[in-house]
Amino acid sequence: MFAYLVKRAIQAVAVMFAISLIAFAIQGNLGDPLRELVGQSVSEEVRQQLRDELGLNDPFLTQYLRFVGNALQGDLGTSYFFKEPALEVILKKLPATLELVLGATVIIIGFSVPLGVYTAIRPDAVLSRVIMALSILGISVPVFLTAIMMIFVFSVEWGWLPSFGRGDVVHVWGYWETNFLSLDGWEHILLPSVALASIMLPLFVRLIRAEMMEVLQSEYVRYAKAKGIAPWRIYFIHALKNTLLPVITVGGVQIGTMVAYTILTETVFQWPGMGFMFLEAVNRVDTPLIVAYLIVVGFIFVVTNTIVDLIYGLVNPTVNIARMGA
Amino acid sequence: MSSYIETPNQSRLNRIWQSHMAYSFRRNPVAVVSMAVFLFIAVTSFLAPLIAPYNPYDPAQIDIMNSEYPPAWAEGALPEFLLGTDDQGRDLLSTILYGTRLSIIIGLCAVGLQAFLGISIGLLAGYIGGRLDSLLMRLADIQLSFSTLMVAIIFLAVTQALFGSETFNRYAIFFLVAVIGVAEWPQYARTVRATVLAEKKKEYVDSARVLGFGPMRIMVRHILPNSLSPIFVISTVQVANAIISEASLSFLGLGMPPSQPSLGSLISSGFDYIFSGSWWITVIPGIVLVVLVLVINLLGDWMRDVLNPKLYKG
Amino acid sequence: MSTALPRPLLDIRNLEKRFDLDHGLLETVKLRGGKLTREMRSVHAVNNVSLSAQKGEALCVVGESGCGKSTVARLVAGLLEPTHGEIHYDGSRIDNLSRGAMAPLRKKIQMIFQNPYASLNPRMTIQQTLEEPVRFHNPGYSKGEMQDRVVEVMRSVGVDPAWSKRYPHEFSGGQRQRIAIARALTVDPEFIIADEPISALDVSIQAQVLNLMLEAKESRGLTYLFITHDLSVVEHFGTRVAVLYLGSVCEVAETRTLFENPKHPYTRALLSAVPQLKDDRPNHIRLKGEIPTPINLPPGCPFQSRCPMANARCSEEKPMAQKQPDGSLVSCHAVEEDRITEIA
Amino acid sequence: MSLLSVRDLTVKFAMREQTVTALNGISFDLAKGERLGIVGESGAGKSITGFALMNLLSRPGYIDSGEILFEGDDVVQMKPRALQDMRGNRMAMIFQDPMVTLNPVLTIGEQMVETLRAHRQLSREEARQIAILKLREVYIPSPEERLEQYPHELSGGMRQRIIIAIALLLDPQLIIADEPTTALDVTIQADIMELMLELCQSNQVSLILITHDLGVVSQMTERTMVMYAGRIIETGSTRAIINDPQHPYTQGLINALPQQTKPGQRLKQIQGTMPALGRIPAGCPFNPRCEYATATCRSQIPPMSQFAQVQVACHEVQRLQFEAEANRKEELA
Repeated sequence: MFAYLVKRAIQAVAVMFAISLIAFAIQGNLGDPLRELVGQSVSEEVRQQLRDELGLNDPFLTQYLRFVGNALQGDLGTSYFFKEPALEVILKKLPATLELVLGATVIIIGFSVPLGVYTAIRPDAVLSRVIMALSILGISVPVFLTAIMMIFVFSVEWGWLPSFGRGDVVHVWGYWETNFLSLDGWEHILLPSVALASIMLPLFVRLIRAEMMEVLQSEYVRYAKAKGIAPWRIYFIHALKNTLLPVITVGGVQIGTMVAYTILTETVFQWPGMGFMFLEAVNRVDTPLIVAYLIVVGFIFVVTNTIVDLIYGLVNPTVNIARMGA
Repeated sequence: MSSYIETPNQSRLNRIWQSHMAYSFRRNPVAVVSMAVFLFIAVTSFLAPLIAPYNPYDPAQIDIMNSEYPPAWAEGALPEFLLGTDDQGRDLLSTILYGTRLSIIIGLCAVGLQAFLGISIGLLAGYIGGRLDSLLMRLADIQLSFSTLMVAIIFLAVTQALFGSETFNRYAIFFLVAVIGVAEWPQYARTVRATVLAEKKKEYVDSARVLGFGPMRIMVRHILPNSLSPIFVISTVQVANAIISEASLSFLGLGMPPSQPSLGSLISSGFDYIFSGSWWITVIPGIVLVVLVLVINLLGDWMRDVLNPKLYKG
Repeated sequence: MSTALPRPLLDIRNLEKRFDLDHGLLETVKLRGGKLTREMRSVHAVNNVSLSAQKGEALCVVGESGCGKSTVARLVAGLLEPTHGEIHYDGSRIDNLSRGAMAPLRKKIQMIFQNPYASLNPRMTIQQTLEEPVRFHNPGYSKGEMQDRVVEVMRSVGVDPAWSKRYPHEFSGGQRQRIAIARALTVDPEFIIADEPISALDVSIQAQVLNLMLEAKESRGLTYLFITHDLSVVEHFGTRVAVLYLGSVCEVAETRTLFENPKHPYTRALLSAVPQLKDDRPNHIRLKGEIPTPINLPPGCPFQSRCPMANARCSEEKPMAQKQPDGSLVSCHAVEEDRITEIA
Repeated sequence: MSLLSVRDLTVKFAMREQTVTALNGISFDLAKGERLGIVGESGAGKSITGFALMNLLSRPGYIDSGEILFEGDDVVQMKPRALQDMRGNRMAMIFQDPMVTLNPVLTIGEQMVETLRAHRQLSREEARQIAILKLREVYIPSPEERLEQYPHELSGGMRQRIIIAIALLLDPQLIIADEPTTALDVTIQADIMELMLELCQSNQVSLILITHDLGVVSQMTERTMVMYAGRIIETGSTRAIINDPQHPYTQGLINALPQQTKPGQRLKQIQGTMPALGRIPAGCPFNPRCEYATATCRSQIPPMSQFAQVQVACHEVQRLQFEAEANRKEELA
């Protein structure tokens, strides 16, 4: 399936192109770089000269190509507020967000599969009914509200867990500082990742349950029973593999939502990640940082979605990119 | 010429359809209770100007000295503020009623916009097919993968930075409806397209073509009526999602301003006071929001069970 | 006997239909042995098919799945456009008409479908389903005339007109198929394309529907194009039979001739494979392998890969239809060269 | 002793509004090596019988009462573990539609090996070798390659052969085949039927063939059971049933076939349709469609009784016989 790969690649490039256009448009219209550079008290002549020097009077295409060229070399401008390269500011914040997403993903995958499978296998059990009732409650509580409630209960009322920040982080490599190597780090990341997982987890439980129940009705599952295959094998080999195919696609779509929810979670917990930084940048009209965030997030989306597409192609024998050219 | 057949058909169709719906509705206590709660919240909030004890938009009725009174059952409460007051001294009950009304209006309008865009695009893509279809659906996939909330946050953030908070706050409600409405079109479009494709394959459509009917007639008279079930089901879920999206955006300060609070902005303004013990400013509107979204989701669940449409996935 | 026949009602000439599998440039590019090559795959559903039906005939098209018989039906009904070839109806060409120009023909040519559970609009009552075509094609009809027409067709297919306010799901499969036939009859057609109209029905119901179609044929002077995979139905219903294999016609003959003296090796195999009631041993001509996919067909006779008579010529040259002494048309080199021996 | 002995088997479906009876007290025996056909139209309960024999009914269906003695064990009373050991091992099943029977995400090899290893202590390699052997037995070319393939890479006929090979993997005593050729083309159907017949005979396997096609039954089975609305209405040797059916429904079914009428003439049709479960009339279930029905037929369920060469459940079978005789004489005269 050569076409499959090329199509995904072309699509990824097209999306990045669209994002770069949007980013460029924002950069050109939001705020005034001159004011940031030299302040208000400069004469119009000097301003024009500066504009020429900065290339702000160049034709659109020249400016855009310069923007893309710089972006490809990792130059996304300098943050007005931090007075540092925007990309560097973001890269410093990136590990915090990624660890948060990682924590939430582990919770989601770790719980949604067993719960979804259980509720599908035993739809009438009391526990299944409880899980389903909780799941519909779960999808009805917005992430930020879950986060607030958890702070209220665990931090304010009971005082068990910290309510903001990353706590003690251990430096690993480069910009990467981790929460996972100290007890304090674990305590700090627990609530935010649970909060981040809180809306996605019930969604996946329900999705896996629905898919699994459909698969369990299928003829090939009945056939597996007629062959005398053990129940665990029917559930986890025959049914689960077919269940996970549609779940993977939906999961890919949810990565975007997850990054969006990090903004909410990070805001509530004042988690020093990209999302929190982005909102601050918006409030400060820190254009280069906004633009850089947009490009980095867009890039993450495109990469993860392409990977999910490829995984789907590998797992699904009917797409079969494993046997190229066949 | 077709109006003659349309009217009796429509009413009869409704009658049959509703009787089946009504029957399963009566038999399902969860659905009945959810509907009752939803109607209660909707009616009281829409009658807010008539039944609310205070008008939170009228500065003359607000006294900053009244701020942060707890609800009537707690210690140190003032009896005239049943649910206490917020940080600005507004009566919480009245503010919640007005805020709920705003949340519901934004949710419904946004879903209306989504439905309009999504159904038109879905019908077009499904019926015409070919390159247009693949293009539109790729766009929908990409749009979905970026998630509504992400698109909305970026759009609203940039808009706010561009126009300044004052102008932004004035038109916030329109921005919210527009961005939630536009960003979610793929949900409808994909569902409608999938149903249209499934229906188009069925032989009754072929039969209509062999009988010489035109594409418009086939679309509107034959395919659309058979595509309604999934549209109904996703519409409920979409309203719930839109209300959550609005609340989330307002919580981030990218939606309704504190002077005109929706449920989300109320929760947001109360969040700062949660550490000082004034939990009610956050918790009570939070509960209202959750109950509202929950009953809509429960109704959606019930409807999914009854209509059992094949929804688009993956 | 077919020499001095008048102009046929339906005349299909060199009909071809291909469906492209690869859309767009990208999908045609394949990675083969480390090299990029471009290839188009298309399904050759119907290849150079010529058939004709006289007025009052029941022309049966038989074949196994993938032989293109349903495609032929859909091409004639105007649901698909042919890639090549022409379809003539009553002397005028119909395959290239616009929807507007086709409109008057829609009253003459109607179609009955296979699946009675999908061929009626589930959101319309029987009354609405039957009224819509009457109104559409006879805008001048009064309400009374329309009602009369609906009642008349319902009676003629044996469905009680008192049930006209009901929805399709309230009827059994057999009754739905009757209603579907009624819908086709509302416009008073002269030619009916029936695409496997009874194969989704139970045996006892099949007889009912088949009888209904025979009755309609006699009382209304209908001509049928009858698509089926069931040879016993063909023997009973058809006046003439065309056997299709992989989109090509193997043999066309009068029904009796075909059943008494099949000539093409495929026709013989097909006939011998039908399980017979009275004999208790499967005694059929065994064919090698399975039906190939109709994607990018190789040259030569489409049946060569399974034919016990195939030789070098069969894999190079596609056989043309040859008229036999008994009037049947057979496309087979072996028949032409008289190589056919008795095979058991 | 018979291999399989079914007594008063009753299967019900617990629907939302009511509980309907899908199988109504059916009883029959099957000898070792015997091939039995179960014939009926959709809704007759023939497929349900097949699944009930394996105790594999899916909700909302359940076995209400009766016993299924298979090699002396009652399948109805078996514990899940014992059922699991029996299925696929002593009693195997072939499903109707080969396109949806095999799991799309597992290779043919995996699906064969797992079946063997579910019942025998075998290494993967040993199981693979047996699988290859069995694939050869069903005439599948280059079986080693097939094991690595996924179902979607194979044609319907090929898949049904593989399903037959899987049924034979553990040398079962009984194979239940539910419409094994209905989804296939005529030429392929003939091949598969021949193959099944050959394998059943050479391996001394009993076969229960469930089908709506009298022609298939005629060629494949020694004994036939005709079902209608959840009951057995006629049973006997296949020849006797085909050549001299006694029940008006069986007669109608055979006479309705186009082969039984001269081309172009009206087929002899049975009026009406099979009643839906839950709407089965009182008395003989066939009475509303039967031209011989009397008041007794409308009130009493006819018992099974021996008549001519078959067992038949019909009140009026004697009168029928008499009238048929009279007709024949008339024709002769």
